[in-house]
Amino acid sequence: MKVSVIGASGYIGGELLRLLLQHPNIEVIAATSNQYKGDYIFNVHPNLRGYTSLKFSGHDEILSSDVIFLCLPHGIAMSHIDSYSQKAKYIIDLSSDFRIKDINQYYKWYKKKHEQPTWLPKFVSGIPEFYRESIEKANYIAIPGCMANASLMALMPLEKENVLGNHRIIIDAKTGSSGSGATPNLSNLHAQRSGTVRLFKSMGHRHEAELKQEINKDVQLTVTSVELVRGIQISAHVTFNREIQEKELWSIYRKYYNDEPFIRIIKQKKGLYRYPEPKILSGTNYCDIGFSLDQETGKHAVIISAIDNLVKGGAGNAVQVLNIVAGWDETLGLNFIGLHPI
Amino acid sequence: MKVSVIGASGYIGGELLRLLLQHPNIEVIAATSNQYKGDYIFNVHPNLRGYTSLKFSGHDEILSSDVIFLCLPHGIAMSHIDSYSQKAKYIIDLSSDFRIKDINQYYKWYKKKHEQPTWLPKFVSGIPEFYRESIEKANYIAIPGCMANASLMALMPLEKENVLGNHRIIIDAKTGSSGSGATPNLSNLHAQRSGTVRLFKSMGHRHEAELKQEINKDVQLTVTSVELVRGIQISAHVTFNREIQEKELWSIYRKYYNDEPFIRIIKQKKGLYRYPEPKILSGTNYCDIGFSLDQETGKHAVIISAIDNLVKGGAGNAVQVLNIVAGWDETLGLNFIGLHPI
Amino acid sequence: MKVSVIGASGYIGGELLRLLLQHPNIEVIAATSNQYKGDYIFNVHPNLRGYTSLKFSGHDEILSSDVIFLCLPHGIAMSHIDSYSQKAKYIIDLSSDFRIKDINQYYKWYKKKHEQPTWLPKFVSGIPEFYRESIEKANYIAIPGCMANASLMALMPLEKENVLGNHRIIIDAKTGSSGSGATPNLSNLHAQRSGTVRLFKSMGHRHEAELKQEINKDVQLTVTSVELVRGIQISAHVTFNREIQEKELWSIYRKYYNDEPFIRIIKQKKGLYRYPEPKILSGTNYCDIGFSLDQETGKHAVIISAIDNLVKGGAGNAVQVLNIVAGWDETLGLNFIGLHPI
Amino acid sequence: MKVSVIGASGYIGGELLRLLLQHPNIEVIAATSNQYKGDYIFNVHPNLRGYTSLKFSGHDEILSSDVIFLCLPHGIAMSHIDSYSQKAKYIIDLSSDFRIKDINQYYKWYKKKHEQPTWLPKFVSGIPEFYRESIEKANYIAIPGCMANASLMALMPLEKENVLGNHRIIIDAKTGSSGSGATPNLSNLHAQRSGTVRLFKSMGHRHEAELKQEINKDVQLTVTSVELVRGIQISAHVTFNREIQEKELWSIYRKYYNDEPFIRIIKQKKGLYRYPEPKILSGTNYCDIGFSLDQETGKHAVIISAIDNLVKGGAGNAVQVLNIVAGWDETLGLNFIGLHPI
Amino acid sequence: MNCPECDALIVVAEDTRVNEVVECESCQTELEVLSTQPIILAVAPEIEEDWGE
Amino acid sequence: MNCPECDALIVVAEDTRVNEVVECESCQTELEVLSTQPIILAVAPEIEEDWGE
Ligand SMILES: NC(=O)c1ccc[n+]([C@@H]2O[C@H](COP(=O)([O-])OP(=O)(O)OC[C@H]3O[C@@H](n4cnc5c(N)ncnc54)[C@H](OP(=O)(O)O)[C@@H]3O)[C@@H](O)[C@H]2O)c1
Ligand SMILES: NC(=O)c1ccc[n+]([C@@H]2O[C@H](COP(=O)([O-])OP(=O)(O)OC[C@H]3O[C@@H](n4cnc5c(N)ncnc54)[C@H](OP(=O)(O)O)[C@@H]3O)[C@@H](O)[C@H]2O)c1
Ligand SMILES: NC(=O)c1ccc[n+]([C@@H]2O[C@H](COP(=O)([O-])OP(=O)(O)OC[C@H]3O[C@@H](n4cnc5c(N)ncnc54)[C@H](OP(=O)(O)O)[C@@H]3O)[C@@H](O)[C@H]2O)c1
Ligand SMILES: NC(=O)c1ccc[n+]([C@@H]2O[C@H](COP(=O)([O-])OP(=O)(O)OC[C@H]3O[C@@H](n4cnc5c(N)ncnc54)[C@H](OP(=O)(O)O)[C@@H]3O)[C@@H](O)[C@H]2O)c1
Ligand SMILES: [Zn+2]
Ligand SMILES: [Zn+2]
Repeated sequence: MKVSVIGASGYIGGELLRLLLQHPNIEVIAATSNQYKGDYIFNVHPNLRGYTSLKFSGHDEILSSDVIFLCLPHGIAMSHIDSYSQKAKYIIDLSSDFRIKDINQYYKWYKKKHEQPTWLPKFVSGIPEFYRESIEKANYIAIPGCMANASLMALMPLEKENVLGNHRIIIDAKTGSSGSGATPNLSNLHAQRSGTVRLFKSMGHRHEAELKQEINKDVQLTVTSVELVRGIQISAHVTFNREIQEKELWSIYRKYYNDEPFIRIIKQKKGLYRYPEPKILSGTNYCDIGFSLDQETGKHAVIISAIDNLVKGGAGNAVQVLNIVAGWDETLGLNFIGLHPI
Repeated sequence: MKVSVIGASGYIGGELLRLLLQHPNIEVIAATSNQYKGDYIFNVHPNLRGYTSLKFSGHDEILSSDVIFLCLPHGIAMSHIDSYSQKAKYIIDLSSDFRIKDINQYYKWYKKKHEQPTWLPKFVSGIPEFYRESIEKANYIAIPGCMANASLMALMPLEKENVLGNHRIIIDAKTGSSGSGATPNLSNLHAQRSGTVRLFKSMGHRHEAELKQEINKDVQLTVTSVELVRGIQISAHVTFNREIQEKELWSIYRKYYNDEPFIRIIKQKKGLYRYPEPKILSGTNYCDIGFSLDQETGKHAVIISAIDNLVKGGAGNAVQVLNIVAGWDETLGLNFIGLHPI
Repeated sequence: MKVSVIGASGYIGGELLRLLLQHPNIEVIAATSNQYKGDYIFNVHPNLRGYTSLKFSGHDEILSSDVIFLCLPHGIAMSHIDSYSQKAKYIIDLSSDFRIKDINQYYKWYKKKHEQPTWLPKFVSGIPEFYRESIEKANYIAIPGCMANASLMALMPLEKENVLGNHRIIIDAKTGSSGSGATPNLSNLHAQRSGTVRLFKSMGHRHEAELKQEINKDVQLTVTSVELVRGIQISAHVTFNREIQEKELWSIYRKYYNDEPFIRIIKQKKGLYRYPEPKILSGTNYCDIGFSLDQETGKHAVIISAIDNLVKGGAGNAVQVLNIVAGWDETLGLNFIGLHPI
Repeated sequence: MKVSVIGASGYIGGELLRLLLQHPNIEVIAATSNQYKGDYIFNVHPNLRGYTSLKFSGHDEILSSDVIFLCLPHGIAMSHIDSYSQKAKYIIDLSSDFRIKDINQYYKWYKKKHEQPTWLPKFVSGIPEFYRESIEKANYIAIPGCMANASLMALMPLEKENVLGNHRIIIDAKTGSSGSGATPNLSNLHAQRSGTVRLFKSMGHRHEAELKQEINKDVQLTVTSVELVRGIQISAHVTFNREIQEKELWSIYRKYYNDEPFIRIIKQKKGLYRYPEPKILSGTNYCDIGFSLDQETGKHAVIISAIDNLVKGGAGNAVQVLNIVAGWDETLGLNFIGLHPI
Repeated sequence: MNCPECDALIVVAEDTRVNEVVECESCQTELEVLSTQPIILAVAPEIEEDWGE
Repeated sequence: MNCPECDALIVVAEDTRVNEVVECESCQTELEVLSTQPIILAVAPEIEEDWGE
C-alpha cells in the first residue's frame, strides 16, 4: 500500500514514519512539511538515517495514495478534508478534528465552530479494543487523544460492566514533553521543563471531552507534566456502585482484554514493576493496565494505565487501525518489545 | 546552642547539617554514623567541604547537648529515647516514632508494638503552622512525615473551616528519590529509578495515618515516584459540603497562611509556574500552596502543594521548630531563596 | 538454534534475552540467575512480559545448547569454561575474561592471574568490522568492552591507514548508568548518580587494555558518568603524522565502513544531530561515527562515536557475531530503527 | 548601593537578581526586559516570589544607579555603553562585548567589527583570582565567559608556573542547558535536549578566544551538551614540559588558591565525589578544581574543574567582583553551601 | 482596596486614572479602574491562553 | 485449574506433589498444592514486603 503522511515533521508524524518505514506491506510515498520542505527526512528525524532517502514535500503537494495519515495540529485537517478524500481511499486522522461527534460539544471544548459537520458521522473512532468491527469497514478513522486513550482503556471495561459509582472519577495523568509537539516555546524549553512536576490543567483538558463521549459519568482529568520525553501514566480513582472483589476486577479486565494483542494486565506481587509504567513501553504499542482495590471498603479502586503517547497514544494505534482496515495481522510492524533498563 | 545530629550520614541528617552549619546561633558538636564512623562528614556530604572538619562519631557516643536531632529509621529512636533525654533538654525527632498518638493506630500502621507509650504524650506535633503555641513550650517535638506535611498544609484550612464534603479525599502524591533515603537497593538503583512514573503505593501509605490523625475525613494517599531527586508535589482532590466560590477559597487560605513565613499561595494567571511546583523549592523551606475550583459545580477542587521533602518535609521544618522553641526569629538559617532555572 | 544465557538477570543478560526472544532462528532454552532462581524472567525484565514464560534456572544448571552466551562479571567465566565447552559448540563471552590475549597484560589490568591461558588463543575477538573472517570460523568469541568497542570503531580506520601521529590519543568517554550493571551500590543510587558529570576514571580504565591491544599508540581513556541510562559517546582527540584533508578522512571511513550494516558516518551540516549521539541509538545495534578536522592545522581532529552500551556495546554485537557464525543474514533480529524524540 | 540589571529576564539576569535581592548592601532599583515590560519579576523568575514586588521596566528606561549590570546578548552592550556610563559609576558587563582586548581577535571570533574600541582598555577582566588588584580600582569590568572561567581556573596556575608543555591542550567541556539562555529554539526544546550527549562545538568555540588571551599555548575547547540544567565540568588534558610529581601539582594549586574564598581543591581518596562535579555546586559560587597526574610518565595530567555556569560562571562572579570594587567582604551574599543530594 | 478576584490588598497609586489597568500582585488578574473617587476596580476581560500544552 | 487470586488459567505439571508451591504467572501469587487429585490450590501465606519506599 502506498501511504502519505501529512504533517510528517512533527513528533507524531515522525513516529508514524518510523513505524511505516519498517512495515512490510507499506511504502511511504510522501511526507509533508512546509518548514522543512526539500530537506531530507532524516535531517529532522535522525533515527531514520539509513532507512529512507525521501525528502519532505509541501503540505499542499498531496499525491494519490491508498492511505493518507493526517498529523496536523487541530483545526487544520477539517479545512482540507474534501481534497484529501479525493486523493486517498482511506484517511486516518490523528488530530482531534473528527473525534467529537457532537458539534456543540466540539464548540464547547475547542471554542471554534466545526467546519465540516457532515464529515463527522463518516469518521469511526479509532479504538480497536472497542470499535474493531466498525473499523474493519471504515474508510475514515479518527484516532483518539493520547490521554483519552490511556484513560478509556482503564475505564471502559468498568463502564461496560456497569459497576462504576456515581462519584466523580478523578483521573490524575502524568505526561512527558513529546506530547506537546515539536514547536519550541517557553513551556517546553529544556531548562524550564526539566525536572518539573507541573500541574498544568486541573480540569477541563480537551481530552476530557473524548472521555465524556464514551463514559457516561462525571469524569475529571487532571494533567501534570513530569520529567519524561515519552510516556503517559494515569491513575484513575473510581468508586463502584456496589462492593466488589478483586477477583471480579480481574475477570472484568480479562473479559475485555484477554485476546487483545496490545493490552497487558499488570498487577504483580513481585519485582519493581508491579503496576503499569510508561518508560518500559517507549516505542511499543502496549497499553498496560493494572488496578488496586481498596480491600477495606470494596468500593474504591485505583486503575492505572500507561502508554507511549506517540505509539499507542497516536502513531502505533494508527498503524494498528490500518492493519485492521487492510485485513492484515493486527500486529504487523508493531512488534517491538520495549527496552529495559531505560 | 550546642546540637547533636543522630543518624547524620543519611539524607535527612545531611540536610540538617547543611542548615545547622550556617545557622548563626548553633554549633554542631556531634554527628553520628556507624557506617562512616571516623570519616570526615564531607566525605559523605560533599557539599559540606569547607564548612566543617567534624568527623562522624558512632551512634552510641552521644554527647551532652542542648538539642538532639534524631534522623534515624523508624523504630529505633523509641528504643533509646530515655538515654537521649538524659543528654539533652530538647529532642527533635524526624522519624515517625512519636508522631502517632494512638498506640493502636501505631500498631496498625507500623505492624509493631510501640515500645514507649508513656513518651507519646510528651511529644508535640512539629507543625508550626498549626501547633506553634504548643511548640513554644515543648521539649520534645515529632516532625511530621514529608507527604503528610505537604498534604496537611493543603487540607488543614479546609478542615478547620468545615467546608470539606464527606467524599473520600484523593491525594495523588508525586515524589523524588531522596525520600527513600541513602541506602542502595534495587528500587533506587539509577537505571531502574530513572525516568519512572511508578505508582508504588495505591493506598495505605504510612503517612496516611498522620493525615487521618488531623483530618477527620476519609483520606486516601496514592504515591507515585517520578524522576526527581528532591521534591514532593501533591494534588488533593477534594469535595465541599456546599457550593463555594473561588474568593472564599482565597480568603480561607489567606486566613491561615497570610502571616506564615514559609507558606506562599501560588495561583497565578501568568507565566509558567502557576501552581506549586517542587523544583524551584529545592533547598528552601517553603510549602507553596495553590488551588483550582471547579467553577461549574462549585463543589470540587484540586488543592496543590509542593515542598522539598528534605527541607520543609524534614530538616528545614525541624530547624524552624527549633527557632520557635529557642525563641529566635523563626526564619533564622532558612532564608535561601531557591534556584531558577534548575 | 537452542541457546542458553548464563547471567541472565543482569543488564547485558536481559538485553540479550530481548534480542534473542524476537530472533527468528533462535530458541532460548535456559536463562540463569542464582538470585532470582525460580522466578519468571519478566519479574526481573518487565519488558519481556508476554514474550516468555521461562523461569530463571541456577547458574550451574547448564543445559546442552547450540550456543552459550556468558554474561557474568569478569573472572567467573574462566573458572567454568571447560564445563561450558562440554555443553555447547559455540561460546560467546560478553565478559572480559578472554579479551586480553597476553596473560601479563591480563595480570596488569585485572590484578589477577589468568586461570585458563590455554583457552586464550581459542577465542576470537568479536569485532565483526575487523575480524569477520575469523569469526565466521570461530567457536569461541570474546565480545569487546563497550567503551573499547566505541573507541576502536573510531580509531581503527586511522590506525590501519597509518595516519595517526605519535601524540597521546585522548579519548574522553561519557557513559550511562547501565554500564555498571544491576547490582545496587552507593555509586549508582539514583539520588547520587542522577545529574552527575562525574569523572570516575581519569586514566587506566580496563577498556584501555583492549584499545592498546589493537592500536599501537599511546592511548588514554578518560571516563565520565553522565545522566543517561543507556549510551556511550566518546570524543577521541587524535593527531595525524601529516597534514590531512577532510575529504581524505571521509574516504578512510568510507573505505572501512561503507558496507558495514551497523556503522553510519554522521557528519551533517543540517539539523540538530550533526555528530553521533547515543540517545537516538537506544535499543539499536548502530555505532555512529563522525569526525571534525582542525582545518587550520590539518593535523588535529576529534573523532566522535556513539553506541548503546547494551546493544552494539554488548548484547547486540553478540547477536551480530552469532549471525555471522551461523551463516545467517548479519542483521537478523537487529533491525530496530531507534526512537526519536527520546 | 543602588543597582540596575539590564537584561533581567534572562537566565543570567535572573540569577543576578536572586543574589542581589538577598545581598545586605544592595538595593535593586530596576530590572529590564522588553518582552516582559510591566510584568512582575516573579512571573518570569518564580523563585523570587515573596522577595520583590518590582516589575520589569523597558531596556531603555535606565535609572541613575551606582552600578549597572549588563546581562544582554553579545553585541548589544557596546552600542549603548556611552549612555550606560552616564547613568552609573560602575558597569559590570556579563556579555562578551568587552572581554577580548584585541579588536582583530574580536573580529575573528565574533565576525563583527567592534563598535567601541576605545572602551576596551577601560575594562578590566573580572577574574578575582588573577586580577583582584586591578578590579579593586576599576569602574568597568568584563566578566569572563562561563567555560573560559572554568578552564582558566584549571590552567592558570600551570601557565604561571611555566610547567605546561607545547602540545595542544584539549579541554573537553560538558555543559548544561541554561548556558544557552532563555530563548526557546529547536536545540533547547526539552524533547530534543533531554538526555543528550551532543558534541556541538568540536573546536573554535568563542570562549576559546578568552582562553588564548590568557594562556599562551595551543588550546582547544570541545564542548558537549549533557543532561543538566545548571553546571559545567571540564576535563583539561595537559602535558608538562618536564616530569612532574603529584606533590608539586598540589603545591602549585595551593599557592594560587589557598586563600581564595571560592576555589576548593578536590582530589579525594574516599567517597563518591573525588573530583569536581557540578551538581553539588548548583547555586554556589565555587569553582572546584582537581587533578590527576599520569604517574607512569609524569608528563600528562587531567585537570578537572566544575562550576555553576550561572553563578561562578556569571552572576556570582559578578557579585564577587562588585564586593571587591565596593571594598566589602568578598563573600557577601555568596555564602550558599550547595545541596546534596540533588 | 481589595482585589475583586482574590481579595488581596491592592495599593492603587494616587495618580491612577480611570480606565487604567492595574494588576493584582497576588493573582495577576488585570483590573480596570472604573472610578478613582472612590476607587472601583473590575476584572478586565481576558483571553484565556493555552499554556503548557 | 484457575488461580484462586486472579482466576488465571494455571497449568499444573503432572508430577506436582502435595505441599509444593506453584506460582501464578499472571499475578505471581504463590499457591500451595493442597491436593493433586483433584488439584486444589490455596494462596500460600505471604509476608508483605516493603517495596519501593
Ligand atoms: N504528540 C503527541 O503525543 C500526540 C499524540 C496523539 C495525537 N497527537 C495529535 O497529532 C497532531 C500532531 O501533533 P504533534 O505532537 O506531532 O505536533 P507537532 O510536532 O507540532 O507537528 C505538527 C505538524 O503539523 C504541521 N503543521 C503545523 N502547523 C501547520 C499548519 N498551519 N498547516 C499545516 N501543517 C501544519 C507541521 O509541519 P511544518 O514542518 O510545516 O511546521 C508538523 O509536521 C496533533 O493534532 C496532536 O493533537 C499528538
Ligand atoms: N528522606 C526524607 O525525605 C525524609 C523526610 C522526613 C523524614 N524522614 C525520616 O528521617 C529518618 C531518616 O531518613 P533518611 O532518608 O535520612 O534515611 P537514610 O538516608 O537511610 O539515613 C538513615 C540514618 O540512620 C542511621 N541508621 C540506619 N540504621 C540504623 C540503625 N539500625 N541504628 C542506628 N542508626 C541507624 C544511618 O547511619 P549509618 O551510617 O550508621 O547507617 C543514617 O545516618 C527516617 O525516619 C525518615 O522517615 C525522611
Ligand atoms: N553493562 C554493560 O554495559 C556491559 C556491556 C558489555 C559487556 N558487559 C559485561 O557483561 C558482564 C555482565 O555485565 P552486567 O552489566 O550485565 O552485570 P550485572 O547486571 O551485574 O549482571 C551480572 C550477572 O552475573 C550473575 N552473577 C553475578 N555474580 C555472579 C557470580 N559470582 N557467579 C555467577 N554469576 C554471577 C548475576 O546473576 P545473579 O542474579 O545470580 O546475581 C547476573 O545475572 C560483565 O562482564 C560486563 O563487563 C557489560
Ligand atoms: N547563560 C549563561 O550560562 C551565561 C553565563 C555567563 C555569561 N552569560 C552571558 O550573559 C548574557 C545573557 O545571557 P543569558 O543566558 O541570560 O541570555 P538570555 O536568557 O537569552 O537573556 C537575554 C536577556 O537580554 C535581553 N535581550 C535580548 N535581546 C535583546 C536585544 N536585542 N536588546 C536588548 N536586550 C535584549 C533579554 O530581554 P527581553 O526579555 O527583552 O528579551 C533578556 O533579558 C549573554 O551575553 C551571555 O553570553 C551567560
Ligand atoms: Zn488578586
Ligand atoms: Zn493469579
